[in-house]
Amino acid sequence: MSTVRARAAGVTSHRLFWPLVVLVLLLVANAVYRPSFLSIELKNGHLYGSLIDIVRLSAPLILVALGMSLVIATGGIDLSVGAVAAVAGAVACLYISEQPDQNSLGVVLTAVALGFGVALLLGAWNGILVAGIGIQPIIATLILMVAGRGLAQLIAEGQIITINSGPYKVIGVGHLLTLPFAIVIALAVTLLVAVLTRRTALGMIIESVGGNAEASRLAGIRSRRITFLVYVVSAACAAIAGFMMTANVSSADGNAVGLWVELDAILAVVIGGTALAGGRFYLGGTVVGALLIQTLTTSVYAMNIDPQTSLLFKAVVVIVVCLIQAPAFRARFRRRRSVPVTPVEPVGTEKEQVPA
Amino acid sequence: MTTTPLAARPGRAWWRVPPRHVPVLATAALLLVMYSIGVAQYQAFSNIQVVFNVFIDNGFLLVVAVGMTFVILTGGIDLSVGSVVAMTAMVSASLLGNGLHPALVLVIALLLGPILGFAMGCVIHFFDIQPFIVTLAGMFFARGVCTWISTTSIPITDGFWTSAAQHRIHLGENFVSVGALIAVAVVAVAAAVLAYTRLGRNVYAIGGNQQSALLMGLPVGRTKIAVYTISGLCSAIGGILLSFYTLSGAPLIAVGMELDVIAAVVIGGTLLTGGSGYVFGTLLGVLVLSIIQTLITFDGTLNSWWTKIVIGGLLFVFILLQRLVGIRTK
Amino acid sequence: MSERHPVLTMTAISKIFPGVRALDGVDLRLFPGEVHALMGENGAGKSTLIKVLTGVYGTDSGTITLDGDEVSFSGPMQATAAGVSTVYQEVNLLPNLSVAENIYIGREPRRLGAVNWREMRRRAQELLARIDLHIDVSELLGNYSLAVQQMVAIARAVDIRARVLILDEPTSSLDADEVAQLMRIMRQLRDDGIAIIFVTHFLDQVYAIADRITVLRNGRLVGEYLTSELPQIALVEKMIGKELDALERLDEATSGGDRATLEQGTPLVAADGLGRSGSVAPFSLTIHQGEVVGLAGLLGSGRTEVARLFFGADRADAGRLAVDGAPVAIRNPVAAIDRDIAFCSENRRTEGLVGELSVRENIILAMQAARGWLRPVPRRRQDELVQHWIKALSIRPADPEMPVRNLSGGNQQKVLLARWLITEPRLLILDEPTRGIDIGAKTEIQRLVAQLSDGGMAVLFISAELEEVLRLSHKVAVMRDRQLVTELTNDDSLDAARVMQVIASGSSQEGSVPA
Amino acid sequence: MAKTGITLTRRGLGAMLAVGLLAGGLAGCGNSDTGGDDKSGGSGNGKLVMGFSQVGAESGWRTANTNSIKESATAAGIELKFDDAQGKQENQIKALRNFIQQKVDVIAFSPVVESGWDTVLKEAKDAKIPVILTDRAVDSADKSLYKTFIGSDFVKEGKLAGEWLVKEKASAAGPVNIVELQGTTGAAPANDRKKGFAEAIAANPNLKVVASQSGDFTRAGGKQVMEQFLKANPKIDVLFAHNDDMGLGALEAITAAGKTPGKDITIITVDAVKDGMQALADGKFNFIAECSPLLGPQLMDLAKKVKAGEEVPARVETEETTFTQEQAKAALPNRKY
Repeated sequence: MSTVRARAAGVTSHRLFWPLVVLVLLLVANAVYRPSFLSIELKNGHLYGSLIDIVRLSAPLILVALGMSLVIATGGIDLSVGAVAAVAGAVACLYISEQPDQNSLGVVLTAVALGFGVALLLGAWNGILVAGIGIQPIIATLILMVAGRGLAQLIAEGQIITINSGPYKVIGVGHLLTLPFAIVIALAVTLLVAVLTRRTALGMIIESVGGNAEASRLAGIRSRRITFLVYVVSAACAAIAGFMMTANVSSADGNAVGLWVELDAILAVVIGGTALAGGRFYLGGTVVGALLIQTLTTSVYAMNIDPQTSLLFKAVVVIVVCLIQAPAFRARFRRRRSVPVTPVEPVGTEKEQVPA
Repeated sequence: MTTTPLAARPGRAWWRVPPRHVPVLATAALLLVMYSIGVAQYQAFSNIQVVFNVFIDNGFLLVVAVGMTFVILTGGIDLSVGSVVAMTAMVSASLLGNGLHPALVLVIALLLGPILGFAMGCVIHFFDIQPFIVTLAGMFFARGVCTWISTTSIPITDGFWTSAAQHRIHLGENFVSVGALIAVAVVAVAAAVLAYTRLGRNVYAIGGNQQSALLMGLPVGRTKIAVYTISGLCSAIGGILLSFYTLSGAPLIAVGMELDVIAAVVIGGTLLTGGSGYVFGTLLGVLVLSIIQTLITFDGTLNSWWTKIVIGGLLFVFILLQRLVGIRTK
Repeated sequence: MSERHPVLTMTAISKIFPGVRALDGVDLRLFPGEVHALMGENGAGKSTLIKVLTGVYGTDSGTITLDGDEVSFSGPMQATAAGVSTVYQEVNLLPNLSVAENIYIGREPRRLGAVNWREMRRRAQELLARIDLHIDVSELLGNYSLAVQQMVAIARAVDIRARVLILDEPTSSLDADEVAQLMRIMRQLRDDGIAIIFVTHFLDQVYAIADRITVLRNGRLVGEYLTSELPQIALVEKMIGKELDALERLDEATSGGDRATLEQGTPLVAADGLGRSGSVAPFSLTIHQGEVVGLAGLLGSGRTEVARLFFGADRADAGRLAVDGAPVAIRNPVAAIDRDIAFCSENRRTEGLVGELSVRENIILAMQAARGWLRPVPRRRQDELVQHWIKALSIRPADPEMPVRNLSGGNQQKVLLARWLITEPRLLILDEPTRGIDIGAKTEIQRLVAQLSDGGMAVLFISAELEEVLRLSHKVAVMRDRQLVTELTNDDSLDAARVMQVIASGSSQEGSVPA
Repeated sequence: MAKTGITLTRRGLGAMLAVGLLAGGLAGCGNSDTGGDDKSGGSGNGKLVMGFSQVGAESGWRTANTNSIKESATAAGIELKFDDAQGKQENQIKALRNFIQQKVDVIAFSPVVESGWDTVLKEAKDAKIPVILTDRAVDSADKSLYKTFIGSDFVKEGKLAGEWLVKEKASAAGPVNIVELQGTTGAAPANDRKKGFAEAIAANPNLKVVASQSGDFTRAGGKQVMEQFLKANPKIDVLFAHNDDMGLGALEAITAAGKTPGKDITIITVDAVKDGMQALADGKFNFIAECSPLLGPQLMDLAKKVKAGEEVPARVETEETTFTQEQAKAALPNRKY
């Protein structure tokens, strides 16, 4: 009996418990509004349904948020991810659009490699500003957030680059074994990042740098190198997200691709339990956070909430999630659990007192 | 019994600038350089009205940045400012449109921002949630209120508002607007509050070390809530100034303004970690941003995307120089 | 004396934290005009008792009376207002504000509602002059040494018209001179009728100043004694709970070191004119395998700076460094670690441990860093190492997955030591490894140092406690005003008084004085 | 020719950056402005100087608009001072003030929003600088603040789209379910097109908008919203998108859902950019109400007339039309943007 309660308490105090509850509640609300919301069917050999849409649409956000998790774990922040996604997408689409055979796999791979390369350069730029010159991350990445948008537009000369490339389109809307390819990519990158950080010592070292940079340096960690690295990884993730977003609509729009995605990503990371101050990071939490945010957006469309009030609706849900996730908030509404007290060993000597 | 290490004071000569003033002075110097470049390149730039215009055009930004300075000095951040500015302008416009007395509208509009700020401060303090997230939610909320009121921009035709907007206070051949004067007044009041009131000193104390401040018996919670309320108030004043400036309330106005404001505060030498910085620095930061923009407009040949790239580039050069100057003097 | 009434009594105080009874029926009496030492090992409940007293924690049972009235403070603020002020070990002031503000913030002199800066500076100057501190009060506090900051903290506490002043390990960051000055201030305050609770690990200081001692152990009261009636050895027994002559035994353990054999061969590390402008003047120092070199000097004399140059934590801008006779450039910690040099910083919290990470992760951090992130230490090997060192150093609680910030200071120090010991360094630099930790842990660490050097490890040992330096070192290098003034061989003729004399005068008759 | 503008600028700003980098180089500025003369404001060289403040570069349409203005300015021998407001009214007002400072001959701008221009327009009037509005109107009560307006009528575009639909579905027996993809919530074209469309379809009670959401004027937004529309509404007959881009995004969602755009669902959009025209010609769209960005030549004509003191009409509408699938096929080869 008490173990059951203790286990239940263990579950509710898990950092993902409340985000998951809200996620489920949102899905239930959708299902009540329209029962078919939860149904998944096989159409033309592809899984089809709102749930699949949510996961597919959250794929770019998951990617960006993964990189953001690592950056935030080092105590930094990367505001430039949206712009980087736009640049990477624009570079790839521009290259494809200039080739005679847009459907050639080689062309697409070259395009992706080009976009990826440019993104890595941009990530390195951020890394140098933060780790090399020591500019505060929020300002350092703000520079690229502004200039990167301009860069994306410069590449496309202010136009939307429309492409007609089958292989490229696959990144956004293709399918693999009935699953949307975007989901597969997001899953693969998540696994890759997880393996990269948790199967090696990278994760611990990142957490160490974020937890205490000076102590890490004195322990022999090349803190700057790690800081530099996370910004590059973040840009790489953003680039993949950028390919996905542009492939989704077969066009690159320097203005619209990844607009405000940085705020969503930061929100996803925080909902996932990673503190903005740096230190411990939780990739699983980040993924749940991203899914929650996309579910929120999709719910607005699926339940046809008036666009005029949809922002309020989102704000309220975000506030609720953040509140119930805060330990201090829950503490006020939770009965105090009784704690078993371990008796201390008795002290042999008697109490002595001397006269004053 | 006095020993040398105890009595020794950190060396200081009259000509040496205290290190804490270096960022602000560096900003001021760089600002001068930029202004000189403008004057050298464009004839009309030397006109004094250009300087006044900077204040006229950035009054609301300045006021909001002052509020943000309070928040950042405590080590927090307030992302909701842009939305609160828009919300205030929207509420004013819509209430005026409904024929409410302007004085009453002014009171209501000036209350909304502080109330939201107070609420966010309470959540940050009592529930110990990161300011970034709380104010991000506040940003969504206030923007939501804007579109909820109306999706279209609402013109203001009220007599008081239009006269406040269009009245020109002449200084010789040139003029400033009412809004610019209010903004300058807010800067002065804020500087005085920070330097000469307990609240102001407590703001610095919390930014220095919140734990210590608590142990020293300072009202940490109250001060934290106060700075978000102040930021809300400044955003509300900024919203009123913006509604003077545009004589309307538009749901999408001031989108992304929070980033401009944060940039201005940081360029002005205030540390994002808190505890160090001045309102005067923030004033300089706002001036820097607006001079960059003025330079670009005067140039008048920049493409849309080049505008962004050049803004980013100038921002970079500026921060880099500031950083280099800072390192050298250390 | 018996007709005096205590200004403060705490009766049958109990405090329970989840899983542990931190205080169990503890009593404390405090009389005006006395210095009352609160003694006990780490985890005995001293800090908890003080936090209960000042209202940081609520009590689970028991009463507190101040001047005969029962009180219950809701926090330090209220306690201060009622005349109970605390000065903490880690100076809890605001480095970003001026000295004057640090004293008066929260109750600044005002005129017409505005802070009167001139008046505030004047008062601060006066107040500090009373305790013989003559500094520029408009300068930022952070620009002064820890000792000065501590004095300022006391000045602030005193000026709040405290009747009860709690000094929580105020001397752990101070050197001998500064301690003496602090003691003078304490006596002055005591004579003014202030009751002082003095928490410290330094027995000498207790016997120098305390009138009365209360001993806690494992959250319980052992007893209250008059200092004059309690011999030191008895006090230690009461704190530790068993007969202990560890200190004596340790002396035997180290006496076997043979200097002549140690000095043979190439020195392990040799600094030749190594220096860094603005930090420490060029110095020369050699350390041989199996040798313990003590670094003595006042706080701020450049001890830590020397250590940091050896480790590459700061970059030297003058001189040469040779390891095993071969010149090397140690520009950063990574280079030092490559050459088997390890460094335990004096600031465990800011430069040592990563509080959020677990004990295990903190222990393997340096080893992992040396291997690079691509080659993680296998989990089984980690567990083995960590288990071994938790046991060897008796780190408590013995839970490798507990966040290290939840450990007490002494145990954190051991974790930091373990981090470096698993890398099997040839030179171990220890900067104040025993500061702020209890006697038991201190002895353990001292014994460990002796063992390590017997096993062939070279140790550079920095401590403000001369006794400790003398007990462990083969030779003592003395620092003064950021210069290494002399090296003294630690033979039978060397004692604390002699080292003190060198520190004070800056010269010695027999030692060579490097330029 | 727009390219020269860019290079010139890059050189100018490059000089600025270089001077900035010298940090102490206050003295250095004096000789760095070799190209300064022709950039200074005023019309000393007799050339007409026009200050133009653009909304931003938020869409291909807008970029086409900008290019049209730049090219025709060069062609007409007018010196153009171009400023991008990046979608912010604040920026635009600042730009106008700076134009006034520089004493340009004519100010033209596309207002970000309709309201809130009186103050700065008065200043322009006091400085005796004529103002021409392009693309969007302002709601100033005092019509003397600006000389003329040239541009499209968003309400009319919505109306044209609606009227075509009413005609097309005149014979429909049952209810016709319409879904609407709105532009960015709060943006003027979104508000007006929605309004015009609603007015027009009121003529037939069978026509019913069953869902209306914002797709932010982007392809991704249009696609994402359409996906949910398709799942939430079993029977969608008509899609009205406030611009081509959202319609193009929705196309993909419709195809993915196994429906044929243009047949199963009638698609109406606004703008007529090249990609949209292509879709129309391919039979994927059914109707586009044009919103022409090419108002540069007309604008330059007006500017010259205004400067010369000639009378100009208070409102000049750009030449624009509507396209059906057949018309699109014919027009597509000559499409410039």
